[in-house]
Amino acid sequence: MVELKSEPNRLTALLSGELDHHHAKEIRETIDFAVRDQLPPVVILDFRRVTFMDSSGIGLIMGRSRLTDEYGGTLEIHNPSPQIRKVLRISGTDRLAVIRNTSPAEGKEQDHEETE
Amino acid sequence: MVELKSEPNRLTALLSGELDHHHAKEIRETIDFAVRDQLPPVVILDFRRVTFMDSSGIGLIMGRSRLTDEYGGTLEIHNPSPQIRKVLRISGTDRLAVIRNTSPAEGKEQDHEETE
Amino acid sequence: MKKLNELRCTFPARSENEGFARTMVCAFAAQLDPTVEELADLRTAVSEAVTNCIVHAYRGMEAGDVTVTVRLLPDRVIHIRIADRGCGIADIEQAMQPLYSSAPAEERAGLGFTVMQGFTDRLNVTSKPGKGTVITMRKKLSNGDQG
Amino acid sequence: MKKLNELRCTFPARSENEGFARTMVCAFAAQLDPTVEELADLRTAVSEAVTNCIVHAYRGMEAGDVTVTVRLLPDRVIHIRIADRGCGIADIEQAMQPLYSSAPAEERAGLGFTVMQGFTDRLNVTSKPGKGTVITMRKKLSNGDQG
Ligand SMILES: Nc1ncnc2c1ncn2[C@@H]1O[C@H](COP(=O)(O)OP(=O)(O)O)[C@@H](O)[C@H]1O
Ligand SMILES: Nc1ncnc2c1ncn2[C@@H]1O[C@H](COP(=O)(O)OP(=O)(O)O)[C@@H](O)[C@H]1O
Repeated sequence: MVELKSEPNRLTALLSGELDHHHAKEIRETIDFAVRDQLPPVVILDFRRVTFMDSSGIGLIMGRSRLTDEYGGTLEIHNPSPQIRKVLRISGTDRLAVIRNTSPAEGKEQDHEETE
Repeated sequence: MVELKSEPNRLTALLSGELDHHHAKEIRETIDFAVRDQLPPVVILDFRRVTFMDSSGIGLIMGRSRLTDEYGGTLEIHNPSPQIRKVLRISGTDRLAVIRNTSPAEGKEQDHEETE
Repeated sequence: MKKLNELRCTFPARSENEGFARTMVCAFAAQLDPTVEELADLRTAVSEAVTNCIVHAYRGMEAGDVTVTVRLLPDRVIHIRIADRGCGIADIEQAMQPLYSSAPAEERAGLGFTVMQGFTDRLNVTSKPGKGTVITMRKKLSNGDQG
Repeated sequence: MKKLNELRCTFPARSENEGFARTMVCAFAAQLDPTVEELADLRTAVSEAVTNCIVHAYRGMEAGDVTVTVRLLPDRVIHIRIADRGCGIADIEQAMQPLYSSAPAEERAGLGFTVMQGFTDRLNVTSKPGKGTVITMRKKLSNGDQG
């Protein structure tokens, strides 16, 4: 459900599967442990392998946004699918964090910021 | 659900999707029209694209077997999946027709007969 | 003790619902992480039982409902009940005979019960003419890799 | 007139069933050949409503059931009803406010109703404190290519 990758200055959480209420808790706990341990300047939630998300995922994003705010870090959302983008848009969460597309060349950053 | 291919001496019915009671009727009608028209010496039911089959498919096979018997033709069953093989075996239909694997090189005949 | 997980579900006896019924039971049973073959077995057995409700139960009358109940019992046992309120089966022994079908003209092979028996561990058929038929099937899943 | 196709279905309010409930509704609605986006919309709206029954309805009591009814109405309209027999909602207006949640400590975003509204054409919430809550949603599908 979540793989973590630590690099200098950033922590990437590669999420996968269906991000609903049933799965959110475990993901949250895994990410928060690492974030509190490393206080990385940038925390990336990479959604490229998330096949479904509902507002439980918004809760997850809002919570991580509060967490990085605490110590002056930044939260980024990478590679949400069209379904996830729609949930972000309808709930207004697309204004909470930077959204980037870094896929399809798995992992290679294209760095074109969203202005949706 | 079914594509027909006529070659000298044989008619191949390439079935696809889920072969259940709901879909059997249309498949049956399409095949029978062509068989009665051409009376091909060999009729091949190719299952390579069939993702599911229950005993409605056995009914289809038995019916086509009777039809080819009528005019002295032969029925062959090509490329059943493991699930379909199990249905054939449990219902004893594997003795009704020649079963062959001609896949994976789509269409290229390997001609190794089953002795299961 | 934790309440067992149970799905109860009702839909009209129409052939469009055959595929849906299979998918639904498999989606629910997927919680137990069955193997690909076990899932295919369940899918096939459910298809036979539901198809019988659609093909035979309401013959000559207005189509009624099919009720499917799936219970996930302890020790990885799946219990499935498929019921209709149709015409019932007068002679169950005859009906269960391989190759017996009351509808051979529609190319029913008469092998539905044979397949249900072959793909599950236990099959029970109860029926009351004029009242309906209840099929129950049990299948124990292997322990899998995840322990 | 042909009877409409309707699925009625009941399962315990447990988080393991969230994924199943989504899959089931989509498998049934698939009969109408919805677009990928329409199917994703339904999946998301159903997920929100079912999750609410699981997260909120039976708080502080033994978990009861969730009942999901899906009707395929004429003109490609899908009607979904999701009901529980839980605590009910005292102030529906407040509950429907974006960002309002009675469980912020569990990281509920308070956006479930907002998403349901955004992903369907019509949302209705009826509730009786101590009796339970009934959510109905309607969505009309586009005509698709198959006519
Ligand atoms: N739900 C049912 N209601 C009424 N009759 C049934 C039902 N299920 C089975 N039967 C009877 O039992 C017979 C044998 O069933 P089955 O082995 O599934 O073969 P088939 O469906 O191919 O006829 C059927 O032909 C039918 O007469
Ligand atoms: N089925 C329900 N039973 C009881 N209360 C509910 C139910 N659904 C929603 N609520 C109440 O409405 C509030 C808002 O719901 P929602 O917008 O889905 O946000 P969230 O689930 O994130 O809290 C919930 O926090 C809860 O208090």
